[in-house]
Amino acid sequence: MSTGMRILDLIAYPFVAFIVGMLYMGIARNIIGRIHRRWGPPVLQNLIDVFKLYRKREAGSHGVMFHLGPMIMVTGVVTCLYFVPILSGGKWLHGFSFEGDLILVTYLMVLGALGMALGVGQGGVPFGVMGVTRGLTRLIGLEIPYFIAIIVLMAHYNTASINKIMELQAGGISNWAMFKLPLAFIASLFSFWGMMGASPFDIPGAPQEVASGPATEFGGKYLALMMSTRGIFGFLKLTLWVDLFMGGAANLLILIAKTFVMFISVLFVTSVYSRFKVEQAVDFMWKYPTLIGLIALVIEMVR
Amino acid sequence: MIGPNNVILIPILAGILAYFLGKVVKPAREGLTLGSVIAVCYLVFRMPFDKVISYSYSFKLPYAFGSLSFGTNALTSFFAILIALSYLFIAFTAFALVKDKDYHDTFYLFFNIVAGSLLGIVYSRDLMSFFIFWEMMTWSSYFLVIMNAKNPRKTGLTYIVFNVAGAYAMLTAMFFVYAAAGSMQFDKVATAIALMPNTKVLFVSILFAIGFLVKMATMPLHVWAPDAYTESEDSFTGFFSGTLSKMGVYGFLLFFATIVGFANLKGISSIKDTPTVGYVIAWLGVITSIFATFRAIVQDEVKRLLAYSSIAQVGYIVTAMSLGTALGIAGGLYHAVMHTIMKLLLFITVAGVIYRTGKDRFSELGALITRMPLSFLAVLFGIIGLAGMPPFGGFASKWVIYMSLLKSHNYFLLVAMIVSSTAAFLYCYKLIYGIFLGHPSSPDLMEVKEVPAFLWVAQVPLMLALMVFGMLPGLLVPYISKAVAALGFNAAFNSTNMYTLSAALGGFNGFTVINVLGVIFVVVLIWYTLFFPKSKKLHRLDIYYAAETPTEETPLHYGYGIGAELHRIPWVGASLRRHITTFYEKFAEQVNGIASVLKDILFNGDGQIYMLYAVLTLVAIIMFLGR
Amino acid sequence: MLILGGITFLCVVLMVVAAYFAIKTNDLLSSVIASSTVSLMASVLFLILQAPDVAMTEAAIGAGLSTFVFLIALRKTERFEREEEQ
Amino acid sequence: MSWFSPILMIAVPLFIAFLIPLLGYIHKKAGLYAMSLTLLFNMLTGFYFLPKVMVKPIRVIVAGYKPPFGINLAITPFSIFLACLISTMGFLVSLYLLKDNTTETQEKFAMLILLVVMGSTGIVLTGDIFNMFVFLEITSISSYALTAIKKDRKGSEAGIKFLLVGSISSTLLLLGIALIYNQLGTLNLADIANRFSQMNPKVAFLAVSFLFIGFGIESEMFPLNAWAPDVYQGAPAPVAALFSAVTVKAGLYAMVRFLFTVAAKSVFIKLLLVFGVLTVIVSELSALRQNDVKRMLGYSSLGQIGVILFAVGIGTADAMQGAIFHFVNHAVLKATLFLSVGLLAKAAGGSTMEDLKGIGKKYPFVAGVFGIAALGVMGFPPLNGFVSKMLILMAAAKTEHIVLIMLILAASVIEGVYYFRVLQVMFKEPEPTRIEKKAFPVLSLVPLVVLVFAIIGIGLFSGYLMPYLKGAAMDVMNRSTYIAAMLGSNGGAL
Amino acid sequence: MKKPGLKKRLRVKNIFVFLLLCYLAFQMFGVFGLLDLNKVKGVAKYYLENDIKDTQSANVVTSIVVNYRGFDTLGEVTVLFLAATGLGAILSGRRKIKRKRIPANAMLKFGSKPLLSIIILFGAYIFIHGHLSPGGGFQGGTVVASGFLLMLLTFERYKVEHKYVKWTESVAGLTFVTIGLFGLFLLGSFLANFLPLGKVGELFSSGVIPIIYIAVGFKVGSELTGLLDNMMGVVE
Amino acid sequence: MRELLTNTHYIVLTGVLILMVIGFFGALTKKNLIKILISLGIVDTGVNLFFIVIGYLNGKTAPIFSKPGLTPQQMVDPVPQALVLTAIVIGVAVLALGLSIVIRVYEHYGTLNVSKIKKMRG
Repeated sequence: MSTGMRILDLIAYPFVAFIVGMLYMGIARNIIGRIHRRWGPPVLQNLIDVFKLYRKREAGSHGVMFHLGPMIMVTGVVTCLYFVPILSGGKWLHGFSFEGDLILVTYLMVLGALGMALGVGQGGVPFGVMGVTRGLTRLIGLEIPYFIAIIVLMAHYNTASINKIMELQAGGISNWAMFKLPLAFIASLFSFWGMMGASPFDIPGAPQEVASGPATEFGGKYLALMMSTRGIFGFLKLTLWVDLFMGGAANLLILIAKTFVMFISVLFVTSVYSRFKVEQAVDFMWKYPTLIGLIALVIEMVR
Repeated sequence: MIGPNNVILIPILAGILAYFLGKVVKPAREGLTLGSVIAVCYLVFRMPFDKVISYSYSFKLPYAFGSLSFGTNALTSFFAILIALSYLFIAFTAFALVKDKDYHDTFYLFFNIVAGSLLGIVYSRDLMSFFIFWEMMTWSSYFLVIMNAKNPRKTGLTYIVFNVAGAYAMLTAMFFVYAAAGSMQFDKVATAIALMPNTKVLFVSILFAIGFLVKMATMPLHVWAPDAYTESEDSFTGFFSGTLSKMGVYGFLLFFATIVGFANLKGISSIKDTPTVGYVIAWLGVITSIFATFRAIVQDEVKRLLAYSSIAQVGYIVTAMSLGTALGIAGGLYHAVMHTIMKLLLFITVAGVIYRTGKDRFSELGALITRMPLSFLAVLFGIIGLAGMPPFGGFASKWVIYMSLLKSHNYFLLVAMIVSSTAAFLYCYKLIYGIFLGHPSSPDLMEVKEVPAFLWVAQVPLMLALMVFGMLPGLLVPYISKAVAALGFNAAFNSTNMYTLSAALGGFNGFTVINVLGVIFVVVLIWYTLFFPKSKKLHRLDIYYAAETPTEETPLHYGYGIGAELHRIPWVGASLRRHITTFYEKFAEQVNGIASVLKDILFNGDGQIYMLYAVLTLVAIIMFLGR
Repeated sequence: MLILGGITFLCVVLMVVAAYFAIKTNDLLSSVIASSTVSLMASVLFLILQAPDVAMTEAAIGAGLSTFVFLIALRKTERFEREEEQ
Repeated sequence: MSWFSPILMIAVPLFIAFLIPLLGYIHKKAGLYAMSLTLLFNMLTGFYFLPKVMVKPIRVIVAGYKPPFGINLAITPFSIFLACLISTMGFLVSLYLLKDNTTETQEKFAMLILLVVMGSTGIVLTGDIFNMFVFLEITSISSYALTAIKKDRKGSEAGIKFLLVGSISSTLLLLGIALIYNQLGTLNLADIANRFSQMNPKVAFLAVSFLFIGFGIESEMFPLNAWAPDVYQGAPAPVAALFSAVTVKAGLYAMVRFLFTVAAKSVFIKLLLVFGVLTVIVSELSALRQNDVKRMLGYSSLGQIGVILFAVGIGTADAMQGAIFHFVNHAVLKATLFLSVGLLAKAAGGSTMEDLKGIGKKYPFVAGVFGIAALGVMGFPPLNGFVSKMLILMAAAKTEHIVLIMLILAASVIEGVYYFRVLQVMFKEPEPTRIEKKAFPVLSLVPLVVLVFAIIGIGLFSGYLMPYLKGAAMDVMNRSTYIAAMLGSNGGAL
Repeated sequence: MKKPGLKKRLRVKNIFVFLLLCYLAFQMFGVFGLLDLNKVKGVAKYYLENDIKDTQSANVVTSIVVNYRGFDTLGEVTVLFLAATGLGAILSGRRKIKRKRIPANAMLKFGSKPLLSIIILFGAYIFIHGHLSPGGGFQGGTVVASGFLLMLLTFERYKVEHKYVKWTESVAGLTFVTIGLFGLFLLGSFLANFLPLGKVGELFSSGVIPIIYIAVGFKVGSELTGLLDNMMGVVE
Repeated sequence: MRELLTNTHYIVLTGVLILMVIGFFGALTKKNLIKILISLGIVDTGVNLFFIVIGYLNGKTAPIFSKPGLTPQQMVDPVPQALVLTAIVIGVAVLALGLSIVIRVYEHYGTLNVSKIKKMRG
């Protein structure tokens, strides 16, 4: 691959994620609307919103960190994205995934949240900080099953590289981790829902209670950036799960198919369950998914 | 040739001299400390890193114990460099912060003695000199702890009792070993231990471990640490938590890796290819980090939060090392370096903040970012490191620890560690938010100045170091490898260049990470700065406040609130409500009670009874010994 | 020989009785006198035991001087044991 | 220089003591200065003989009769070492006393101090058991008087208790001596040692137990030391310093000399071990709850003596070396502590914790001296207490007394608690306003400075002391050399 | 109600102490049979045999006390000195508890003054002849002191001149030590008998023994006098 | 009986023992300080007697060459006598000092009860 193509590939990387992610968000609003017995907004609505926001001439700022927060957020998320291979095979759209491993990715995922938290912090809205706090508290709960799952994965495949894990799952559905290591997958699924902001675990945003949580004070270009980041992030997570548990995708279509399946699961959960309080969320996470994960871990260790 | 013995003496003498000379000329204190710092740094860096050199003390002191011997090897040099650098940075902090306090004179005395004794600990090559400097460290740091303490009675006593008790546990073990070996030299002791019966080795190991675990503030023995870290003189706390606790790490490594040997311990009893003792200690370490992390989150005092964080971080090191694998020890060492850097940075900055504002609680601080941008940056770097997030060195060290646990198949330990590691984000955020973001808790906060320039001398290099080690995670690898090799392990890492860090199951390229991050950040920054109009500056009260208009009096700072949720999470809440301190307090009460009763009964003031004692003893002797 | 033995025996008995009395009595004055008697008897015994030097000393110091010292002390304090002291 | 013999260490103080009443006619303070100078003379004499005796023990014959017929002084390494210690400490304390104008009976005070030091010197130098008893009585009687010399309530109470228990001691000692004399017909220590096995074992046992208790009371062994805290509390501070630095050492010497050189009964040496550990534990625990610092120091002193007894009880040469080293260190440290507390208490008007609150800020130097000495007592390196404690514990380790080591270390932790509590009270409480700052007389500070240098110096350069300690320890351990040196080659004429 | 309990407790302690002491006495009694009570042995034998040759003193006890074991005696004198000094220090300047004393009758007052000189003479005789007959410095000294005691008891305002007592005791003590030091300087041994021995039975025999004993006599006499005087505490 | 009466040693030794027991008993149970000192004095007397009696030999004379014909073989042991001389003097010295302290104590406490004199304790 020539250097030019490589650069192109890298530049395309976030955009793919952005567009797919935004579309998924649109679809999500649609589907949820349907479930709620109403017509949802158009599929492209989210994209439109973002562009509209970008075009807003004015945005209020509370200071340097307020300004930088969203940028750090997008930096973190995009960087993280670069270390998650979108396509398997290692030729196209694999970013820098050979330069980092699963743990790196896991930690990079938090960097975005940090940026947002810093911005919110300077914003000075107590509700925003409250939201951040809740988000971080929830994270304690979410990360455990997730980590157990990836520990099982890493232990099972004896590598921490996402590409390797994908490779080892090649060759049929039966090789997929979600079937070979079902308990780990189930455990991780809870975390996944949580991370996607699905309903039982959506307390940080908590739209009805704390006025959209962390993002309260952001407007205009900042909100636009944050929304795009959310889109990218959503895609990132979907991709990651696909990579880890479904053997990755050889091309974009398969990727979309697989991610869609995952996405649907999120939507179902979201629309069915009502919100947990943050301590309930943590408690729940520490009880059932963790238990399932630990069983998976024990099985893996015994094996 | 200037050997380690002279390096040890430099700070100690400088301290004593500074005390007496400082009575005459005040700046002599700073001057001598600076001189000593420079000399120590020069000598420590000049010493060949992984060469094994031995010296013996030329004074007459050794005669009493055979001989006090000193020497260096890779591990020693590793820690010596750590100490020398911390000494340097803390010295500069002290120059700025201690100069108008009333303990100006004694601070430099004890501070230099502490530094010297730390060097002594790492350079000693026999148990006796190790213990001597260990005790010197204990008492000299004690004075630094109570120097500025608000509650010196409790803090100081707890500190000294725990540390002395730990040291004495160690001493008992030393004597035990000495009885078998007939010598205190490390190598002779090691040989003797190899020949000892299993139960004895176990006994000795446990006693030694108690000594080191106290220093590292591991769970049941950590009681002294939060108070001591919080209440010790601000500029010294960084040294305390960053470097003194590492002496526990050093001692632990020294004892378990070189003297007893993990293989030997493994031979006694092992769980899953890990020595049982190590396994138990690993769990202690990880439990420590979990509980300490939760407790850190709910603190209101800035330094106490950092203190608990320190306990938690050292807990990781304990866990990693006690498993006794090459990678684990490497991870421990790596994290030791990083933790030292981070804690120095954070404590120094916090000391500066407290110095400028005179406040040390989150509920009293806030919104200092506008007044202290550099300090904000320093804390930002610090917390990114502390949370173990990628671009900085903190991630690299944590990564190694995770890898070591994965490689040695201690998954449960890893899971437990993740609990703490994840929760750490909360206190990291609390730290930066509570001090620098949000709203000022009192108007006078908006008048403070940036921390003194002397602190920049410490802050800037430390920030750079964090960044460099994040960018080039392989930079430390050769040194750590040599240090690990000095403990008799094989190479732990696979990486060959300074950009990558790879071991066991994977690897990452820190250089790429930081480059990608940098490029994207710059791109976004340029994009936002050039292609969008400048944002409108809003007043800080111009915020969304549930349709109310906040005023200056409205309590908008959420500093103390962070972590309030934790109390409601059942298990965490339960753990936060219980203090192990209660147990120790009850124990102390019991001892006091026994003492009172004993003295009142035995020494009841009646001269006649005293006469009777003599007769009774006589009768007893005749009765029991007379044949 | 028997006579000497008898005297010895008598002295010893007297001495013991005096000592018992000295301990027993409430009146410290009597007690002092009784202890002086003990010394005196001891002095006689010393003489019997062929120790004239010691006998002299005991008579002068034990029976004489220390008795006076006691008496002076009694004058400075009180003569009778109190009830709770018995 | 044949007339320059160690007996001058006893004769000259006696001479001066008898002279002091007359010196009062020259100058009011002449007696005090004479006392100080005499102790200086004693000290110099001791140090003059120290190296000589290390090479070869000296036998000083009194009244011209060879032992065992006359009384002789047995100047062996151990005794001369202790004599040096005693006279040095005596001299330092006397310097302190020169400016101590609390008592109106300065002359008598000077005599008593002189005689208490002389008596202790006599105990360690003499080679005759009855002579030792006489010197012991001199020491104790002057101690009784010194305890009660302030004529206050505490002093009198402590004095009478001391006297009552001391009487028991002297009675038992006399009984023991009587039994030994009856069996062997001799009073010379070396001669008794030489023929100790000829005694009827039952009689010997009884005699040794009497003497054990007798010396035990003098050396403040646990169940027999109940009087000691009162005395340390009640006596004036310099006197307390003298007691813990001088008289106890003499009592311990008597105990060690008797048990090791003379009786050589291993049962009693083991007993010493047990009593030593008991002493340590009980004393340290009792010290924990004290409010009066002087009393606390008294208990702590007992604790240290327990350590010495423990070391002696181990019964090896190494342990003995450590024990003798601890003699020195304990003397130096406790003297420093008592003297500095004496100064502080005088300034603060009392020696309880409340009185001493914040005194360290008022008098940083004296309180600092106290602090250093406290660190030394607790056994923190590089101070002297550490070295000897380590030596003792190492010797204990060699004989596998691990449990006892643990007990002693646990007691040391308690020791740390109460000393640090005092330090915190002194330095961390707010400065008292009721006390006006007055400078202490320089002469009172001189001994403190010297002692602090000793504390640090001995700690750092303990190696220089080692040959002497070794000599002293060997002297204790090898009874045959002692006997040979005292009785001559023919092993006594009897 | 409380009293019997207390008494009972006390009695229990008494019985306990009594049993302890009986045990000790029993042990001692067991040892008596083993004592050696049949011959003079050891150093005593030497003293008896060589007394005349060594000291020319008829009283062996005296020669032991003053010469063979003179060092003990020096200590003993010191003990007395100490007691007097300590007593003086402790009792000095105390509150006077003045009590009514029944004055002595005229007979006593008249008789005791001449009696004093006779008593002192008698005492002096005892300690001067200490090396010839029973008695010596201690006994004589005590006798002298008892003379002064008589005066103290008889005359309410009798005052022993402190100055004289002081001088006497100091000079006597100094004499003792000086003689000892002379022995050291002349013969190389402290308290050595450096004077000609003379012949047994004569007053001026036995070298330094009588001198020392006289010194001891004065010393003891003055010490005890001072002691009694201090105890009486009639000084206003 | 005759044996008992003629064996001076045993008569006196038994007496001495009883004397010491009485003395010690008094010292350990009587509360009055002066009484205790008296008891200790009695004990002292007993010890002195004990000393003398173990140096006594049946049928021999005092160790004084008062008559020309006396030989050393006819004398009792002189050493205990010399020692007891010392002991007696020491005893009286201690006694006097003790009484002076007792007088002081009485001034301060107003009592001679040894169990009441315990301001310093614990």
